[in-house]
Amino acid sequence: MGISMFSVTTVAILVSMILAITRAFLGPSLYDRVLAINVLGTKTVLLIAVLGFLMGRPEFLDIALLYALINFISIIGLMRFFEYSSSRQEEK
Amino acid sequence: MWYRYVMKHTVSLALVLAAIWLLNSGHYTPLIIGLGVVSILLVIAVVHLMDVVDHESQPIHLTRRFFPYWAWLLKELVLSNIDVAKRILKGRAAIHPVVGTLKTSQKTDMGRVIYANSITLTPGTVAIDLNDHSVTVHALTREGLQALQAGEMDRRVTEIE
Amino acid sequence: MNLSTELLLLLIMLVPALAVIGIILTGRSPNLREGVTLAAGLIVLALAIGIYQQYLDGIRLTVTWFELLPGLTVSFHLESLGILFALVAGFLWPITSLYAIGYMRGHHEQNQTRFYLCFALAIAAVMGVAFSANLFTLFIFYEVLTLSTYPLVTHAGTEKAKLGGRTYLGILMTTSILFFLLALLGTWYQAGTLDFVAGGIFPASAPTAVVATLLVLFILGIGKAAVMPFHRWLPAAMVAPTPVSALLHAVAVVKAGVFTVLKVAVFIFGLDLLGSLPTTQWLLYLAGASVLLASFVAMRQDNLKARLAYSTVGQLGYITVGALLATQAGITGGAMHIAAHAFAKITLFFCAGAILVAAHKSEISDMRGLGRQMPLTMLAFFIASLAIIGLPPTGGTWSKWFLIMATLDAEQFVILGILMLSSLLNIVYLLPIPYRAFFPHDGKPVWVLSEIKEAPPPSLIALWITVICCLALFVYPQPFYLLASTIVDGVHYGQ
Amino acid sequence: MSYLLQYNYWIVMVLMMIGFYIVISHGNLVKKLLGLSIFQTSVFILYISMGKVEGGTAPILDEGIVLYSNPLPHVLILTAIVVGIATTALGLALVVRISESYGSIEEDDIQKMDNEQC
Amino acid sequence: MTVLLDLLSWVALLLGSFFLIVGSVGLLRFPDFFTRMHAAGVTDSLGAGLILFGLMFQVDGQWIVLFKLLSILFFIWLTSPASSHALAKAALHHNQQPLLGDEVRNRKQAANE
Amino acid sequence: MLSQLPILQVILPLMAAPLCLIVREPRLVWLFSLLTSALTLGISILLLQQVLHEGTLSYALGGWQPPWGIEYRIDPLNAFVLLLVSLLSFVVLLAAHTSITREIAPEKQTYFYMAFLLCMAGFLGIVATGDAFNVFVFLEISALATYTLIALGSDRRALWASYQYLIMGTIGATFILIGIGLMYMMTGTLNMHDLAQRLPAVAGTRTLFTAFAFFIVGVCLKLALFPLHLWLPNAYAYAPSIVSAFLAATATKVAIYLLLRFIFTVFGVEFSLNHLPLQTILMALGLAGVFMASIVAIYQQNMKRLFAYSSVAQIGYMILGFSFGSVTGLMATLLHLFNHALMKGALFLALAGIFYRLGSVDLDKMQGLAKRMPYSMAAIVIGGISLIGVPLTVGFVSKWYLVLAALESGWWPLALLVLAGSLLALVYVWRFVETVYFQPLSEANSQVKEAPLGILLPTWLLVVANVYFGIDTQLTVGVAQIAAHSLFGSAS
Ligand code: NA
Ligand code: NA
Repeated sequence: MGISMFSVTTVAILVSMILAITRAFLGPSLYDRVLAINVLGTKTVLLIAVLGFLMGRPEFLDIALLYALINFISIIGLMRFFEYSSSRQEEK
Repeated sequence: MWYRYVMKHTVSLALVLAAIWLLNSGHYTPLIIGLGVVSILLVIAVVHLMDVVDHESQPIHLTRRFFPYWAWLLKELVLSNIDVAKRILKGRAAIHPVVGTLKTSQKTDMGRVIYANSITLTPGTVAIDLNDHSVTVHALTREGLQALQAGEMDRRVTEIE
Repeated sequence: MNLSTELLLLLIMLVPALAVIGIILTGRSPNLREGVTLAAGLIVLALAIGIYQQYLDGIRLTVTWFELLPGLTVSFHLESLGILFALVAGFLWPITSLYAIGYMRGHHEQNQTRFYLCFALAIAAVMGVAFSANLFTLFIFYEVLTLSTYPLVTHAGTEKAKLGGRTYLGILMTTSILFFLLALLGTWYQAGTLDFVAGGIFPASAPTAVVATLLVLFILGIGKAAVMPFHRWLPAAMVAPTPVSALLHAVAVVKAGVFTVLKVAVFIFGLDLLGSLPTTQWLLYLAGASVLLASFVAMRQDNLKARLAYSTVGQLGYITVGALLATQAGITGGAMHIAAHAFAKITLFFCAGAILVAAHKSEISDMRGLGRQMPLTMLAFFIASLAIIGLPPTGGTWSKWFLIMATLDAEQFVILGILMLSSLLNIVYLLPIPYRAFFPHDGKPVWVLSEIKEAPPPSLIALWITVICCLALFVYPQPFYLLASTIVDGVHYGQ
Repeated sequence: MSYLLQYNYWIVMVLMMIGFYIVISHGNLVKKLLGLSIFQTSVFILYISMGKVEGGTAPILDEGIVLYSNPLPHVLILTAIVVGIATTALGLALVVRISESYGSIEEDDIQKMDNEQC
Repeated sequence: MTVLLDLLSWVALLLGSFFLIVGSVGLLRFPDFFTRMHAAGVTDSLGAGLILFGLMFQVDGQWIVLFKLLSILFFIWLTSPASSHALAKAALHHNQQPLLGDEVRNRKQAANE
Repeated sequence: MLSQLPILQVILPLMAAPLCLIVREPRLVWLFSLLTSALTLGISILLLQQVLHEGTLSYALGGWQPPWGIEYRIDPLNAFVLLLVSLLSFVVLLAAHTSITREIAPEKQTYFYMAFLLCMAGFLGIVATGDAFNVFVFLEISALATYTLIALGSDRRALWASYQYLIMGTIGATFILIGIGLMYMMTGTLNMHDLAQRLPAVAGTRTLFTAFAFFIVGVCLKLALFPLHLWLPNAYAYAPSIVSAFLAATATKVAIYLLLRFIFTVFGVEFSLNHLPLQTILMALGLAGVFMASIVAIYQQNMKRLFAYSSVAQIGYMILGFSFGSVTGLMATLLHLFNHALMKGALFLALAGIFYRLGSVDLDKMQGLAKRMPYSMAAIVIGGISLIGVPLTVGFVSKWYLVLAALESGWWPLALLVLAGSLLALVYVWRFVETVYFQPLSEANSQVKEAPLGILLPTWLLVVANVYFGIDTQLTVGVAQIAAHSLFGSAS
């Protein structure tokens, strides 16, 4: 079968994911971690998409789309939480 | 007048939703399409209850001049990506972060949001704060900020709004 | 005719129970309340006599109230030992009530309504125990009796009373739930029934070791029989008012205990099986030791009620011995001793209470010369002492006689020796009390306080009624003898 | 070697232990809930991985595909995930209210305050 | 035709992978949170774009798949600035001070902040 | 209609729960819930009748036959427990309106009824379903509702108790989920009936042993078997009184049902009790629970906490019962299941009445209270007597079979220990009796009134049931016998 373009891309995505996870671990600030996780989310979307092609099941794209949606909502939710807690801190 | 406004945006919303359903589904049996219709109606009902059927959620008035802007933005995107990629590979010697505030010339919220998002989408610059008349930008290099200060992006966004 | 017997059987338990309601309703008016108590007492007595009559007429019946599980019923029957017990209790309740009225008023006791209420409840339970047709029914009323007498024991409400109450309840409940109930369940498991059947219920196939163990569980579990080492509740309950002590010692609680022992011996094990079990002998020695030790301890008590309490422990031992001898004479003697001891011991407690109310004395050493102020009380004490010891002209003579005969029948010479020695000890710890009351031999005038008079009339009347009964039982023991002698073989009378 | 082949069970077990350890060792109530979520997730993986059929593909119906993995565990776990989310949400709501009334979300503090109250 | 499409895919996917990894390297190398955001931007914009673009040549006539790839791309490009902005704003409000100018040379100081 | 009963039993409260939100007004919501509960009770009575006359009922959800669809399977055991749950829910709900006016803010009362109905639906679902995964789903529905109900308690410790229960309960449920998953992996079915037939073929495998262990530990967490009981006392003590009554009467019973169902029907007696050391373990833990929890109960001041520990002890008895592995022992467990529900229902409802008047259930605040609240106190005394196991109360009937089971298996010392456990119950009940009857009325309570009728009547309904079913044992013993035989029958 040889080296397919999808498997190469998959490996690249996995490598970059490892780098992002490293940043998530290192931090140092909370925002660094959130940033890294956010990037990781985007990469997961890409990974699912590429895997779909790699496995010959492009239906996976639905999952990728869904994942992108959830990723976005969760990050916004997290940020809302920060905003909320910061405004409460200011009140005190 | 108000009725026509709401109607126009409702129809547009329905069309967009229908397109999303049809283009994603791939199954065109009566049952599935029926389910789609029900879903669309449900979404429209909810959106009406939330009272957000307006030009902000359905920016139909922008559609005409939007694609030229996108083409330009795509070019900027590629260039700035290459630039930032280079600086990443060169290391910290190649960067010189700055923060600056830019005046915005857009009249609507929508315009300012498009401007700020465009700034952020292009690597090298991030809009970190936004208010009625200005946007605060964090740039990776002084040149990045200066390019924005030159005002081309600002002008192009104002044109489409 | 049958219906009316059934009705009598129902009423004899229902009347005290109804009296409870009457007492609650009339609680605000002492005269009315005590009237209800007395009236109920007399009715119960009449009912007991009525049942006795019908029994003599040959009526036998079993009434089942309900069936809990297949074969496990709450039911009642007519049987001579039960009637004997019911007669004793039925006779003594009104008398005790009479005495209690004098005592409680004289003492200005609190919570009198609760007192009379629990008293009536205890009598209802006693009647339930007496007429139980099976061990399960008996167990239920046995427990009701424990619970209903608890408030009586703690009547004073003091810390000491509460402590005494805890000991009382603790020992009686522990023994009954741990051993009695286990024995009951074990019996059910082995025999498949709990009915009282002349000759016993264990099938021949039941393993001897198990049945022998069950006997031990029964004797230990029937804590009300106060066999050592589970006798501590009886002295602990001495904190109660005197009428309660009378109820506990003479009428209800301890008698329910030894009654149960006799019932179990005759109707659960049967004398033949009982005599053949390996554990019977050991339990006999235990009961004998209980008799002897209790007498020794009694001698060392200066508090009159405490001395009487240990005396009771000893006398109960006699009855348990009678049951364990597994002979006809033993059962007869034991049953008769229920009656004889009841009348005698209640008299002694009445006397102790009278002395406390009239002279405010509870220690024996303070009672020298008291005979001059309270001659009637002290004379009654003397006669009742004779009954306990078993000397003529009192009813105690007969029961002790039968018990002695039973030891000879069974060739239990050690037990015979113990009983003889114990009677001697009875003399030593009982008779000096009236003797020194009348003849303070050192000649010192101990009592010069003029305000000490005889006890209040109700008390005096009550205690003299019981004394007369003690004497009458010597001359005319027939009713109780007839019942006691037919427990084992169930011969029908009047036919 | 056969143990290594069943690597999915090892992953499940490791995840489960991690989750369990967090629940037990951490005093912070939110962290406990996170641990609980990880603990639950390990079970989801257990189910999904055991639904895998050798050579089978994802159970999304399509033409020309013969062998699918077992879809039932997916369906079940979908339910379990919903339940898990509900549990976590309820737990977080409780933590918010605990924080409001105790002023802390540390187990030790709460335990101490309760003991003082008793 | 297929060969041409494959070639285009190869190029796009490789370039996309390149930007993806470079973005991640930047995420690691850059000295503070705000500069790292720019690196993340590389991943989100051109990294994602090129990879999805590369996939678009492999849809094999299934226009639905093409549409889905487009919508993913559209969605990422639409939402990524929004979440970046939200994050930056939150960081700013929580007193995260960006390193400016030559401050970036002193890495130790940056890490401690 | 009649054939739809198994599903109606569950779906009715499940559907009624969200409708509470529409009704809104607390009193109306209460009546609505009461109506739902009454209908549920009616259904369970019909079901029991049907089962006793026609044998096991099977209902395929949505018309999909097992093993593909979810089966609802009602045999005598299910019907018995369904009746127990719906009966106790109904009686407790009778008292709910009065009780929660004192304990739950008006705007939260609707949520209370909603959670109550959901919880009930969950319990009924666990019992009615014949599908192992469905068990998990209903378990979690009831658990989530329970956490909510507990958190409604007026004391802030209720929140903490609810949180602790949430953690423990979720771990338990997840263990159950693992067990079910492994069983599914071995057999390819989730239908409990099919599982029972296919599991023997894989009886020797380590996986099945693992599945069994996970499942049993999970259920034991849920039913608060000593030493996995730590969540229970606080949950019962600080929940609203009515919730304590509801949970004490039903929650652990359902968990016991689950244990019985899986041990006897799904895994089979042969595998569960004979093949594994489970019998010894359960027996030891049951006994330890009886003694440890009873001893701890003796030292409690908070009466709800006291009876909560007593519940842990009583659970010990239930476990002990079936660990004998005999029909008599199983009957003891089943009888105690029902009887304990009656006892604890009565006791906790009486405590709800006391809480209504005193705002507390601390024993040291109840001195001499029998003079002011004679009926509530009498209810607790009778409930307590039943707990001890005095004849003519339901407690005696279960103890009777338990001791007989011990004697049957030849373990006399065990019989003695069971009775000794009763003595411990006597001690903690008697502490209460001494305080409220034999101590002078405290100044603070001199004006306290008897509990309101709204609480007192349901309380006495259960008190009377304690005595009635202690005397007329035909129904309970009969059903328990049939259920026990069917459990043993289905195993062979
Ligand atoms: Na940017
Ligand atoms: Na960006």
